[in-house]
Amino acid sequence: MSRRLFPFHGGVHPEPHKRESNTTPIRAMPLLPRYVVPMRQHIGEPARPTVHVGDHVLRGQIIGEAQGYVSTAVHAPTSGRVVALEPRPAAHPSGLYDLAVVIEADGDDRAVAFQPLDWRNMDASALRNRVRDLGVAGLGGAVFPSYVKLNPGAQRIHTLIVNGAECEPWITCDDRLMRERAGETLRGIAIMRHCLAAERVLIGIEDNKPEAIAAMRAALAALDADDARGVEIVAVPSIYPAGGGKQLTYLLTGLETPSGGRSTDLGIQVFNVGTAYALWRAVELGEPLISRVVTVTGHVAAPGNFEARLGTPLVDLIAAAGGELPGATGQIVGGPMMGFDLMDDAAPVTKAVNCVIVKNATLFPPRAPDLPCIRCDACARACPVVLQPFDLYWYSRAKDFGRAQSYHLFDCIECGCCSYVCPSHIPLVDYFRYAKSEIWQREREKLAADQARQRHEFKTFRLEREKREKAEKFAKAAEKTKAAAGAPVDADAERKQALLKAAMERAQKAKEAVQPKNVDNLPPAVQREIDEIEARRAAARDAAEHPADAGADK
Amino acid sequence: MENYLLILIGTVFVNNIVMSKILGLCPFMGVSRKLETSIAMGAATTFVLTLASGISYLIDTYLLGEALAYLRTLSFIVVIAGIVGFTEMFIKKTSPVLFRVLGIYLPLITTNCAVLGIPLLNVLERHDFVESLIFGLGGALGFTLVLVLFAAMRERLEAADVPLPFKGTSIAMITAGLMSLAFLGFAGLIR
Amino acid sequence: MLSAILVMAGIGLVLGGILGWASIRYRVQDDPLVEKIDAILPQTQCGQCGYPGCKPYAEAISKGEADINLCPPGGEDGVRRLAELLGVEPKPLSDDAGPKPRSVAVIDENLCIGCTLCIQACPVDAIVGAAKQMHVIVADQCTGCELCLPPCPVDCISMQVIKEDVTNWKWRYPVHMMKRVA
Amino acid sequence: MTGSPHVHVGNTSVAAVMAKVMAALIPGTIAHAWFFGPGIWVSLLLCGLFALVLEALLLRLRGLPLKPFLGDGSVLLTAWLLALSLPTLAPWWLYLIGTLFAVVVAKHLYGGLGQNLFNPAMVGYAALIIGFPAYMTLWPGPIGAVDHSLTLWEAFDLVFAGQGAVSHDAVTAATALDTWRTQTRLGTPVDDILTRPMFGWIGARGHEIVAAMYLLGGLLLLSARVITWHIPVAFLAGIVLTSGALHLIDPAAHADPLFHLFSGAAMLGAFFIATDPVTAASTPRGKLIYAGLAGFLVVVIRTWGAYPDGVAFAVLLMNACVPFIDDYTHPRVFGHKRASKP
Repeated sequence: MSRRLFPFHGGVHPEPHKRESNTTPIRAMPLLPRYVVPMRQHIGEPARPTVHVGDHVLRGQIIGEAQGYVSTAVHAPTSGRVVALEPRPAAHPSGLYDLAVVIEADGDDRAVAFQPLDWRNMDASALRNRVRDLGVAGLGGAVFPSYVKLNPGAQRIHTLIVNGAECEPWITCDDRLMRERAGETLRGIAIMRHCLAAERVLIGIEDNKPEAIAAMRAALAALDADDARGVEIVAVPSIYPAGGGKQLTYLLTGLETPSGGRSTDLGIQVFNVGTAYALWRAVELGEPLISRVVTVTGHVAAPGNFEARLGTPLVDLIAAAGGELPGATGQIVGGPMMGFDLMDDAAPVTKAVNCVIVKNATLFPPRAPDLPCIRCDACARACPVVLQPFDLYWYSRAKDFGRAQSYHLFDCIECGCCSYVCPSHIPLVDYFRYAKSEIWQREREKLAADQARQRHEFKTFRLEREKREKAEKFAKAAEKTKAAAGAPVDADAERKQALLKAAMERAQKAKEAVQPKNVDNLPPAVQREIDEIEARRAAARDAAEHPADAGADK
Repeated sequence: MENYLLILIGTVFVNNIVMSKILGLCPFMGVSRKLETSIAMGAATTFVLTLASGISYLIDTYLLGEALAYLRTLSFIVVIAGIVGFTEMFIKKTSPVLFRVLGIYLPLITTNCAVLGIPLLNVLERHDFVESLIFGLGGALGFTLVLVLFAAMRERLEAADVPLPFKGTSIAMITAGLMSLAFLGFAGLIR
Repeated sequence: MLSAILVMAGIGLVLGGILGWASIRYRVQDDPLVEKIDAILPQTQCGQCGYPGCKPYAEAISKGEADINLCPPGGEDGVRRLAELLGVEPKPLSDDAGPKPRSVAVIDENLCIGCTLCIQACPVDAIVGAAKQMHVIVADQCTGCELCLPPCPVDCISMQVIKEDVTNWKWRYPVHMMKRVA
Repeated sequence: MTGSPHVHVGNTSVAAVMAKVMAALIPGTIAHAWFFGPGIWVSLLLCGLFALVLEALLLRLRGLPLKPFLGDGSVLLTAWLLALSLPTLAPWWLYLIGTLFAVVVAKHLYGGLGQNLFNPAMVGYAALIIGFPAYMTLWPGPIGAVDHSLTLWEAFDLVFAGQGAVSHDAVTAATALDTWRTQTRLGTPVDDILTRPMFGWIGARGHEIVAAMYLLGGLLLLSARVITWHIPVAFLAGIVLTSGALHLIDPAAHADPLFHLFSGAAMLGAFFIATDPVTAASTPRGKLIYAGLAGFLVVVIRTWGAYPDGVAFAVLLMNACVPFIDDYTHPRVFGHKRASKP
């Protein structure tokens, strides 16, 4: 093919390490006794659980429904009983817990009836709603709900770009998928193209995957002429991050996605090959997204790719790959350039998890101590977005977020090229992520402050109005009952005081009466809190009775 | 023409009013914390200084002459104060934030020794009207140049790991000193 | 002597005229600076600065009556941004008690007697309820100002620190590996 | 906690960068010793020693670990550059003061490695030429231009005792740049000036070979991708264009560009001094402006200024402009319409 390519600025060539895991076929995971299915598997609003503890579910049954526009459904990976609905360790850089449905498999693996869709003759919006309920989200890493992206909206989409670049080292799940399931993937792409009415399709694959390119080309030749028209498989040079959405778009078309915008602004939509395959399964087989291909590689006995159900604890996944070898020093979820350290290997596979790498000290040596930045501009030369990372670093480090932002901090894609080449071994991307999350936090606070200001202003206005109205009323009333002069205000206050006193007594009684009744099914945390409040109150009562002691306390 | 050019280059670079004559240090240190502010301060000073040079020359030549030479400093100060007052009102109207940011330094242009110094130097050097204007403009541009460069450096310094005892104004003074050292490189270029 | 007086008087007259004209021509109506300061303040309306709310404090700052370091909810960061806006040196918060973790008020449902005193105290109307009805605090709207704590006659309101979860989790400041030895 | 990336290219570090630069200085230094006698070894030793001691002292004072910062080699490079730009037969305390200014004032008061605004070596040089102009002319004459060729021992004597078996007068000579400036101002014909012993084939005798060696070292640095082409090319272009224009206007008063390139510290400046990443402009356009103007200033100061060479002052002046230049020359970020000033 002689398509003209448009190399982007910068980029790096890390060791590919693809051979470790791409020589064996995709293996299926055995059925596990227990799955932990998080409700937050995609960008946007998490799914809302629709099952309760004790419910019995079937494979493919919705256990969490889409909530809001940018959201999608979550399904049971197997048949069994819901044993818990609680925060569980999540595959997230924070290592925090997140709401998950825990399913104990009954071993039958019975499925709900899957309904294949006649997508060519279906109403577009109905098809998209089905895709939402089938839980399809971008499997390349960003996990954006696919049904949203399949809606061209007001924008005409002329080009569909399918991302099979897989530029991150170690990861081979897309490589294996394209080799083994090229036909299905291409049919998934045909569905995408049908939804978007795009006239051309560019499938970008890095040239270090000749087998995948050959398989895809062969499958393309075997495809319906109608579906194959305008589809082109383009071998792109292997340079990290060629698989970044904006980078691949530029590489293939020479068009720059505007800062802060989406590729749809250019009439281009980008999907991952894995998503295309999942979409094919969802639409032509009617099977919701309950599994994905995950690469397990690094310091394990039998690295390779696995068809893992969503909710599979990563520890079981690693065990399926022969388990960690002696000398393992932890795991990375995702690739070595953009993935994160796994805090708890009980965290499950989600739609976002494409790779688990087990580290050891030789493959992933500990980071060298960082020296000060010498502004050598190696990072600027490596940056695919043409940022000046040393300046961003200089101001992020000093917590001068305004300046960092004015140097286009938010155009950073966190690809890690800058940290990769830094002679001072500075964790530049960590500084950028830190600065970004501080700025987000500040924006949230600003929004809250703006709302608070409005509410406060309204309250002040309301009080003014009430006061005025009251004064007017009072003036009228005073005029009417001039004879009964007296001191109405005082009487009023006295009455209020009495009311208040009575109320307090009532409250005291109510509390005593209410409390025993209420402790029956309190969660322990609440109980503890109540106890604490009680203890504090007792202390306060004590202090009131023995003022001298209280004074000494302070 | 060549004469005017020499005066301009001389005042901007060689005999820079801050770096070489060490005049106008108060706003130089005070208004160089932010680049944007320093540019505005430079513009305001340029306006005041050029105007003051011209008007001072006219007053000195046509109103005072030799007979009333003893009124020179006094009348120059009055003129400068008037121009500063005008500038102040103008900035207050057009940019309240800038007005607030320049703060005390805006009225202090009045007592900026550079602003009084240049009209007086004009008289000493027996410049004619155009020369006075150019001398004033050059002095002000020189002031603006070093002020802006200095402000950009201080913005970068803000984030540097300067040892605690030297943080803030003291490292700024050292920087000004090194800058002055660099400006000595122009020594001997003119006269 | 006379000529000297005349000269100075003349200069004075001309300049006076120009300045008088300018003061009319460039009259400033109001001070938009207050809005800018108010935008930086956190709008808790807590009154810890000694002014009744954020706007009055902003006005006091713009007039130069109040210092910029009186707002504990805004934290060091708020002080720094005020300093940046006003072009002055940032200074540490006047209160020696450092900024508290962000929290919201919570009413203990079992104790509330529905007296409405807290509703009246809340500066942002974040408490809903009516007389003799149980009151509820809308957590999203609560600014954590603690103004509702003192009026409550039955002491049923407590402050709860907002917990970190996946949505509001922040990346930490990277650890300097080059630690100082001293 | 540390986030991604979890891998590093591995073959680069600050120490490696500094070591490569120092390695590239070796040919020039050897040529220097060949043409101007063994004095350079003495000044190199002294500057290096003083620099290491001062650096260690300041790191200790600031409570920073010695090993990583002494080991990064930056202070040795500073000392090396300072030694190469100072005359080699000056008294020992001159090197101490120069190093003091370079390491303490220019570097550590700003927070050490990576934080300084001005090139440390050039601050040291400029401070000395302002403070001790007389000593700064103690350049040994090039081999063949002076009667006596110095031994290492005699060099030590001169540096530490001030006087030994030989006097300064017997071994020092005015530099070609100096001679050119003073003689053209006196109106001596160009042909006459060029026959003097301190002039070589195209530049200053001896210096031209040293400069060629610096050029060689610089090309090595370029090929090792330690520096980019922007600064050296713009710096040399600034010199060539300015001096070329002057030479075209009045060949009798202004030397030709080749002379400017191959005398004084032009080559050292272009490849080793102006390229100091910390104090140089960092954006691609900024580098061109920075180095181009520095080259222009070199010729201006050499032609009309009061000092033997203009490189140090040109670099320092442009150092002062760097934050400003960088601010306004940020390249267009991917996805943005145009480059915008933050």
